[in-house]
Amino acid sequence: MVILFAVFLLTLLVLTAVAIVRTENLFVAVMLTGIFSLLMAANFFVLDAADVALTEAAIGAGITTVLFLGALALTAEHEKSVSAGRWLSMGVVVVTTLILVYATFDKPRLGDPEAPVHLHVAPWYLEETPELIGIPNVVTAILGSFRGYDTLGELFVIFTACIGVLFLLSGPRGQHLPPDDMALSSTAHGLRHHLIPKVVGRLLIPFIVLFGFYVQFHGEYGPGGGFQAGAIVAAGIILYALLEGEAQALKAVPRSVLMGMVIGGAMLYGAVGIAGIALGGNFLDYSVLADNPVKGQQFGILVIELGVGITVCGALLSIFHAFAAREPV
Amino acid sequence: MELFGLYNYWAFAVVLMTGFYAVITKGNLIKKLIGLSIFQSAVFLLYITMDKVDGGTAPIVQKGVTDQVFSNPLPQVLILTAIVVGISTTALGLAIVVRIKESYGTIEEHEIQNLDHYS
Amino acid sequence: MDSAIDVLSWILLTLGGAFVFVGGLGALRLPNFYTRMHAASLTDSMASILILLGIMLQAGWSLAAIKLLAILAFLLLTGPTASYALANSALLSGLKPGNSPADSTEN
Amino acid sequence: MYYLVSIAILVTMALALARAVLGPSVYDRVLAVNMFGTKTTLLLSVIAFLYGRPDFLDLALTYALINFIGVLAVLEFFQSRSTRRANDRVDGA
Repeated sequence: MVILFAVFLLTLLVLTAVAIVRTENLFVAVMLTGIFSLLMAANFFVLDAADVALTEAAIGAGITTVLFLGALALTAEHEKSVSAGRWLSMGVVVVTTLILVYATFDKPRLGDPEAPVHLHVAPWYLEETPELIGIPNVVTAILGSFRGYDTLGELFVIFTACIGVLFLLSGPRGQHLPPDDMALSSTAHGLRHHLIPKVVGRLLIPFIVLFGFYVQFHGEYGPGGGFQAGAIVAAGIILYALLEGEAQALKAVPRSVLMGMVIGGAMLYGAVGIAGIALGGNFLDYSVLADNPVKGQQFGILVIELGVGITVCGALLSIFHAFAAREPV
Repeated sequence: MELFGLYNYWAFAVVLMTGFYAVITKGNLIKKLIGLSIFQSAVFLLYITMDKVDGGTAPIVQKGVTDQVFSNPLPQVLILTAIVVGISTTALGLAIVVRIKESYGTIEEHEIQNLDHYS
Repeated sequence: MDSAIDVLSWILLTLGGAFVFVGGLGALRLPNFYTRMHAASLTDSMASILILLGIMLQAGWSLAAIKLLAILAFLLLTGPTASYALANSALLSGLKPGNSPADSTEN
Repeated sequence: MYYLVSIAILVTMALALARAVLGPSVYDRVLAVNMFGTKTTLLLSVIAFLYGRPDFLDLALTYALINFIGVLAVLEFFQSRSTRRANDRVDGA
């Protein structure tokens, strides 16, 4: 029965994707992207991936929309239609789709316990996690410990992307000098004149940040962890920036603090790895961090999740500020 | 039920190719980026489809419950990080588009090419 | 006693489902933006209350019930606020509430 | 009975999606996205109980808290767009 729900949700997903591509109004496309993200999260949840659904919820619901709208405000809202080569590419796409669908007939059906993917390392992870690491959430255990190198790499990709955005957007503008009177800047005001959203939003911000911390530190027992928590806390502070104006939010969390967060979180992760070497283990081997290997693993995961959370939060906020502070041409 | 056993993969194929269509035919750079993120989401869907096990539940051990079947945690770890990396790289793409708009005054691919050609 | 709670939650859930559906129908079928918003926002609040109360009765006294209460509280705070913000911004941008069925102001 | 509610929510999601695709004004689309968010919150709560894992209510809680930000961002976007246009008009005169 739940499989039928999944089929329905997937059909809606396909329709939404087609609608996004068909519309020529970019604002509408961004709105439909919001719906697309909600559908993806529901699909992930139906397919038993609670952690992934939580990540999609934390990122897709607020931050994606805010970033795309920020970029639209700086560029254009309508696209010009180009018809050259449309039929050729339509043909290519249809043929490739048919080939892909033909290829799926060799795939194991959904939920087949004998599928090759379930026979390799996954059973080992599921069996050994309670003994070696002793935390209930196997996803967090793999993310933090078994595949800690991967996560370190991903963290540095986020770090690099953040540095790239700052390089591109905080330099001087090509043609004009920035206007002197920042009072004209529309983003500086925020929504200060809308009383009701302001009151309700202010009430919500502490709860969002608190919930972010809950997700951060409860990530070993339930769905959650550093990636989700960083995104949720960043969303809370972005809400503050929307309500009070971007300048006010920078006063609360200045740029230097954001940069410190981006660097410090990644350094914290790396430092845990180095500490492992210093205490006689391998890089990112947490077993040596405490007397008891299991305790050491738990401590290591706690610290690296904190590092991930700090970096993700700082990076997303820096990116948001880079877009919001840019004056449109 | 057997009939729908491969439905997820078909949806994956269609969504993937919808995103691909936007990337190759649309001239607008932001639309290309939206198409790219649709393409990316389709890949996420493929990975998460593979983690499902019949009668399984999310891989979080519940206290006092034994004999649980868990879905495969490994694709979940990969996709969980990929989602956050995806939004950062999309932001990087958007930043490049904003800079292109500032120096060319347009974000349409053929107009940019014309400007490059005649200058 | 248990069966009484079951019946009550069943009634609440069914009513909630009905409200959800009516709201969706209204949002699709009504003639202009403000009437559609009226249908969507009112039923959103009512259906959230009914469905979440219905699940809460099933959950009993547990952490889940408190989480459901929190979800309900946040939905009731944000839903009407979002509706207000949206209607306000539509009105300020010049979308007049009228009964003309064809307000195709694509802006 | 969870199934009944889930089906009602799913059908409404389809109706909201139709409204988002049809428009006609941008505000209709924003309304549809907001409606879709509320429906997703409810659906996730119901499915958490359907699966018998009420600890997954965190997900619905995330949406209940964060979905609001999207609508406010849209409002801010419209507001800054109208001031931008007003500035343009002053500059052009």
